Amino acid sequence: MSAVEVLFALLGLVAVGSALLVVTTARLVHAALWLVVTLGALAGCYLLLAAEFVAWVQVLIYVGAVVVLLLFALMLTRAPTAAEAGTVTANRPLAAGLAVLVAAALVSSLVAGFRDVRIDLDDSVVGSAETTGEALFTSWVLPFEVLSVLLLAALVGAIVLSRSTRGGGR
Amino acid sequence: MLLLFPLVVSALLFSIGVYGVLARRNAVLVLMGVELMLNAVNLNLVAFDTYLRDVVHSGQVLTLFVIAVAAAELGLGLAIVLMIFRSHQHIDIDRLRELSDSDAADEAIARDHQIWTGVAGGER
Amino acid sequence: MSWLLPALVAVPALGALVPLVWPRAEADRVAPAVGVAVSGAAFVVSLVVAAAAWGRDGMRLESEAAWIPSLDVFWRVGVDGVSLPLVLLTTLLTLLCMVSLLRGGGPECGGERNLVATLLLLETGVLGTFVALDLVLFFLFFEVVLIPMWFVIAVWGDRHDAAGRRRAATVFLLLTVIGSALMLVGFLLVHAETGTFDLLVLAERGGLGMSAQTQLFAALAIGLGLAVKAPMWPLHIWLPDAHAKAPTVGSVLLAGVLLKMGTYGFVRVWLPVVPDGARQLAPYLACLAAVGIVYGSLACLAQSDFKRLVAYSSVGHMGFVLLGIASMTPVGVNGALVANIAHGLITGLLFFLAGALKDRYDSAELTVIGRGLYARSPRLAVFLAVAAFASLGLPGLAGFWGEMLALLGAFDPAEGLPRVTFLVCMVVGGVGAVLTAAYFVHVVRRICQGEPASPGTEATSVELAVWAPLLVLTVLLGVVPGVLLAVTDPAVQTLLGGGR
Amino acid sequence: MNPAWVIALPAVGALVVLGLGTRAATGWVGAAFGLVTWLAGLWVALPYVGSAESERHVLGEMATGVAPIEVALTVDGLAALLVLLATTVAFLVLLYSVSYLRDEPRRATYTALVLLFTTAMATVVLADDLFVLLVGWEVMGACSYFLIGHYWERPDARAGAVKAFLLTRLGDIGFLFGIFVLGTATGSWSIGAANESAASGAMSTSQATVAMLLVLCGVVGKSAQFPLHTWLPDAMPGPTPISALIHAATMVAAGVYLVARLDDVMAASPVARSVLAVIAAVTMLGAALFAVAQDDLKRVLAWSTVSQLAYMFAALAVGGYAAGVYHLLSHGAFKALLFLAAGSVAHAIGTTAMTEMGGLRRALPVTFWTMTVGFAALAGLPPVVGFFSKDAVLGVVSEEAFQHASWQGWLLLVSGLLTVVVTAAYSIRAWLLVFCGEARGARPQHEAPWSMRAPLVLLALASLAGGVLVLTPDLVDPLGRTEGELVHPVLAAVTTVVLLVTLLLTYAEWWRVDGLDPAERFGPTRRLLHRELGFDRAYDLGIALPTWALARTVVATDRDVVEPYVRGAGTGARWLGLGLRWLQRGNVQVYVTAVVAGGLLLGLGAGWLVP
Repeated sequence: MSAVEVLFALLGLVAVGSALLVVTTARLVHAALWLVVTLGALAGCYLLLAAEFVAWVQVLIYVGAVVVLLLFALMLTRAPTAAEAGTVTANRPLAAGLAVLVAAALVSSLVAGFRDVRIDLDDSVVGSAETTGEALFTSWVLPFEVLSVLLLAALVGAIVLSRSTRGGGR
Repeated sequence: MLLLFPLVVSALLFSIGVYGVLARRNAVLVLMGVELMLNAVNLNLVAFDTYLRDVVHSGQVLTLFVIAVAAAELGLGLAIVLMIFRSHQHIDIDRLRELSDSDAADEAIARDHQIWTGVAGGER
Repeated sequence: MSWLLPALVAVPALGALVPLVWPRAEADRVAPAVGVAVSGAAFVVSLVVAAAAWGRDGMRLESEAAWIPSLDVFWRVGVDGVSLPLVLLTTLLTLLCMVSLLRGGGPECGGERNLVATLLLLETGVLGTFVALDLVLFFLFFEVVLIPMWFVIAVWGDRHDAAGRRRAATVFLLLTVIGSALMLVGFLLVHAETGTFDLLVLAERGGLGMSAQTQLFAALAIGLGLAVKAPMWPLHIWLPDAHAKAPTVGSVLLAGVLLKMGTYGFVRVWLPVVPDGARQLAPYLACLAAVGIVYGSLACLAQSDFKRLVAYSSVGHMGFVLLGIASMTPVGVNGALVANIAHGLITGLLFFLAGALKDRYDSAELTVIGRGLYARSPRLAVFLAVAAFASLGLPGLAGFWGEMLALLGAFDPAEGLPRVTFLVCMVVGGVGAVLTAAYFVHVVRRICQGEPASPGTEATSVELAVWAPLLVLTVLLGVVPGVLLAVTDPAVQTLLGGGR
Repeated sequence: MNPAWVIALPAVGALVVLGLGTRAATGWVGAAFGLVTWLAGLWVALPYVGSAESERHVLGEMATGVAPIEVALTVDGLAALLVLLATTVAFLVLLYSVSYLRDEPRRATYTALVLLFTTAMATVVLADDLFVLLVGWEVMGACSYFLIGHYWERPDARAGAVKAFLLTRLGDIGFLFGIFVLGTATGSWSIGAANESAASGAMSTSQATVAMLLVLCGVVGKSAQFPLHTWLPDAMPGPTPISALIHAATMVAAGVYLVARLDDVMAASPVARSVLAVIAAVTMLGAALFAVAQDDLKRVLAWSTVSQLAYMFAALAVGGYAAGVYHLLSHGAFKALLFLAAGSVAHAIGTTAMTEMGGLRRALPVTFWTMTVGFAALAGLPPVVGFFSKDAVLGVVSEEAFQHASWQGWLLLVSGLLTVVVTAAYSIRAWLLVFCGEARGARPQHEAPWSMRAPLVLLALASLAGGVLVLTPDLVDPLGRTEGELVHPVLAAVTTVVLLVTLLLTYAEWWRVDGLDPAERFGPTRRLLHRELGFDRAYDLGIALPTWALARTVVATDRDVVEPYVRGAGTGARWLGLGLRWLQRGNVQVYVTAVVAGGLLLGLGAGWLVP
């Protein structure tokens, strides 16, 4: 087992463990914070997989913007910061069962399919800002532009939805 | 590195996300579950991109797209959550039952009908 | 390629649009006249069809066009001796129904515009069913009839019983739709093994290319679907309510025409397409038919509502038709076809008379109508008595020949059928005929004879104009049934012989 | 001339009369059509009376899918005689009805129905084909039904009409099946073919037996023989001329005609003949006994008709074709006479109850004398026609008994002789109660007008002179179907003596009870006979009531057994809907859970199925 593998395994463990805490913790704000850990660990994984640019984007957008957004939402909905009873619904046993089943199905099929497949990291092209940017603005430029429209639409939608209806009327 | 490493991590993250979506009561936490699932997908994309040595980096680019879309989705989702909070004073998923096929819902529909048309509801 | 049959189907279909696009304010007033004009035109077209096809052997006036070729569905129509009399009956009865709506004969709740359009749509469906030579086309027209009939019963039905008429209409619709769904399954089974929906090709093959198992299942499914419509005991339960709650025109068309679609289907599809399956099921059909004859007659004896009584009498009469079909002999099938026509004329007339009584006394209850119609409304009473005697199968009137031939068919059924079973069915049918006589003379005794209860109103000229053609045809068909048999017999011989 | 005219003319007449409505001329127009029909009947029939020739007229053919029905008419000796009888009586009845129904508002339908009946009877008589015969046969029944119910305000008329129609129709279903058997056995529906096939032995005995037993059902119903005998007396509320025409002279005799027509088939089946013999023996004596106890003149005559018809069947049952036909003709004449005379009495005093009559001899001389002839014929007094025809019947029966020593012969002979006694008794009883002694009820105002008297006189003359026919047996039996003479002197002498003794005894009893009813002598038995041994009640309890109960059961079955399935289907669907609705509680998480589970299942399934 190489050093990269060891490192990856550790990061994976951190990601999975904190993800578990995200969905199980009784304190809502802690869930958001554990999410930061998960996402950060994933960014590390991206680095190990030679996706440098994606890793930084992950840190910037996910760990930075998204989690902040979530925290804002929690605050705006007056979520208690203390531990709280009943953060899970009655659906929990079913959910747990299904999650385990999904995991079992996925892992078993992945193991069956990719048992001895290796990624050759040694001479791989590092996904730096340059290479990724080149790909993005040559091969993927059209979807990129379409995405910008999507973002605009989402922006407008979010503003419309969160505007107080009391003042504006229907 | 074994390809299985990222794949298994991704699968586990996805399953945890499923659990979060299906079991959490608070709508914001449900959205966190969704984020976990999206990230699981991203890890997959990046892993395969590297494994396949894609010249145009489709995996990584798509990961970027997904991150952007996830941000947009989260923005809209949280806006909706806020709206619900404003109207219901809570965001407990299992207490939002407007979609149910119940007599109360029927009556609510009939009331709306009356508001819209001025005709007594239930004329069917 | 002839345009006559497409025209025949198209005339009422397009005519149904006329009252709908007429200026709204005038539409209800002119609708019956429009109805008479359109159905009259359809009648004339059917007469032209008859002139072109009467007494000629084989399928006439065929036309064919690709419709959904990828599904093997074609527009194929044609008439022969089996369908031609039914086409004429349909156009005639619809015309008479329209005439009966003239001069204030319309529904009391209004809506003549929609009623006329609905009835014309109904006529389209029925005519289409009788001329279709493609299983899917047949099924399509078969279904087209249902929805208008639901509206006729549910909207213009018994105005004293809104819930009851809706219920009757819905039960009618549901039972027939379930039956039709089964029938469609049967058609698809046939198609799955033969690869065609063409009735003529299928009839020519006479079941070749289908395994015995498939034939049995197909025959069962198709037979059940048709039996609901016919109706066969014990699937008749929709019929008394539907007839009793329907308006006069609805009852007339329901009894006179719609029931025939079921029995026509038996002759056109069931017997020639899946003969081996039919042969296995025929004894059961015969037994159920015989039970239906006696059951219907007995139910009539205990009825106090005239419309319900006539409705139940249809169960009995259709039992004779089904018995004739079950015998699988030319004579039995001839009898079934003649009985079909006779029942259409006679029961149509009886329902018109019941409607007239209901108009006058606001109820079809025998006790409400009271005694002594001979004195109160002599013409009406005479029509009633003659129609009753025709319906009970008096030789010399139309009702006799069909039932006699059906019994004769059961006396000597086709080879391979259990003779004893059929003999028992024949005897049971004979007992049913006596019971039929019993309830009709009972009715005549209850309402026609006796001390007149109250002054009555005589038949109006419109009513007489509607009833008289039916009565005249009943007598004519009773005296010279050979006219009809000469048309049906060659067609039946070819159908049962297999091939064109 | 085509015999179809005899059928067509009265039918046209019926339409014309209906068109005329209640005008004064209606009756006369009806009578005119009766006359025309009679002339046509003469023209058609006379050449064939007593002739062995026959002529067949084919009018058309009707496909059936098996052997086609040939619509054909045949005139031969038997048909010719019956055409003459039917058209003659019909004409006389129409003539008689002109006055009888002068003030009757319903004479248009009445006259039309009589004419229609004539059509039907002519169809029966002339039919060459069994189905054509059946058409006429049942149309006669329908006319009979409508005419019995002519006075439809009267409950007894309504009930009688229904009873007559249903009992005859019950028999007719058997007849229809009999036709099926005959037709299938011979491959043709023609009567001639059936007879030929039976005579040549092509038809097996069992086929002939089954066919004739079924045909006998119809015959028994139509001719009111045991056990379907109860309808005829109840048919008497109809107008009296109708009783004369339909319920005495023609329609009820059609059963006899049919058996005579199918004589060859009958001969091929000893079983059928034995059954007929038993029926005849039971009916002739029973009906005669019932006649003794009746208080109503028409009812007496009705039972006597039943009894006399049984005589004809007795003759046919032992192969006495000529005697049977002879008695049919003779009975047609004198029974029409008796009924028309009874109608004349009723016309004069307004009732047919014998308790209201008495001493009518002087007031109604023509009626008295003609009816006396009729009663004499009925009782079988020489030299009236009834004597000869009855003698012919008893003669052929006694030949069977003595020469062939068959039990059928003996049964019929004993029964026949007893019936002679009873017949004489009820004849003279009725005669005495109506015409002799003191007047007990309303006094007659007037004798009937000429149009009523003329038929009486003509029929009386025919009854008096009809005995002459005995001298020409070829007239009734041109083909020589039966051997032996029509006259049997020894037997005639014996019966005449028996007859006279009975008459004297009855007269003495009447004298003894001082002009009251001599039937009182029977005591309690009389009441039993008056109720006709309770057959009506038994049929009510045994058939009618169970049928009604069954009818109610059927309706209840529909309501409580068949319909619940339909409702149950509806309720079931509703419950299913409620169950599914319970799942749709609006909890999004549950929905998503289901979606995930479904997706998982699909994925696993796909992985499983597509390796």
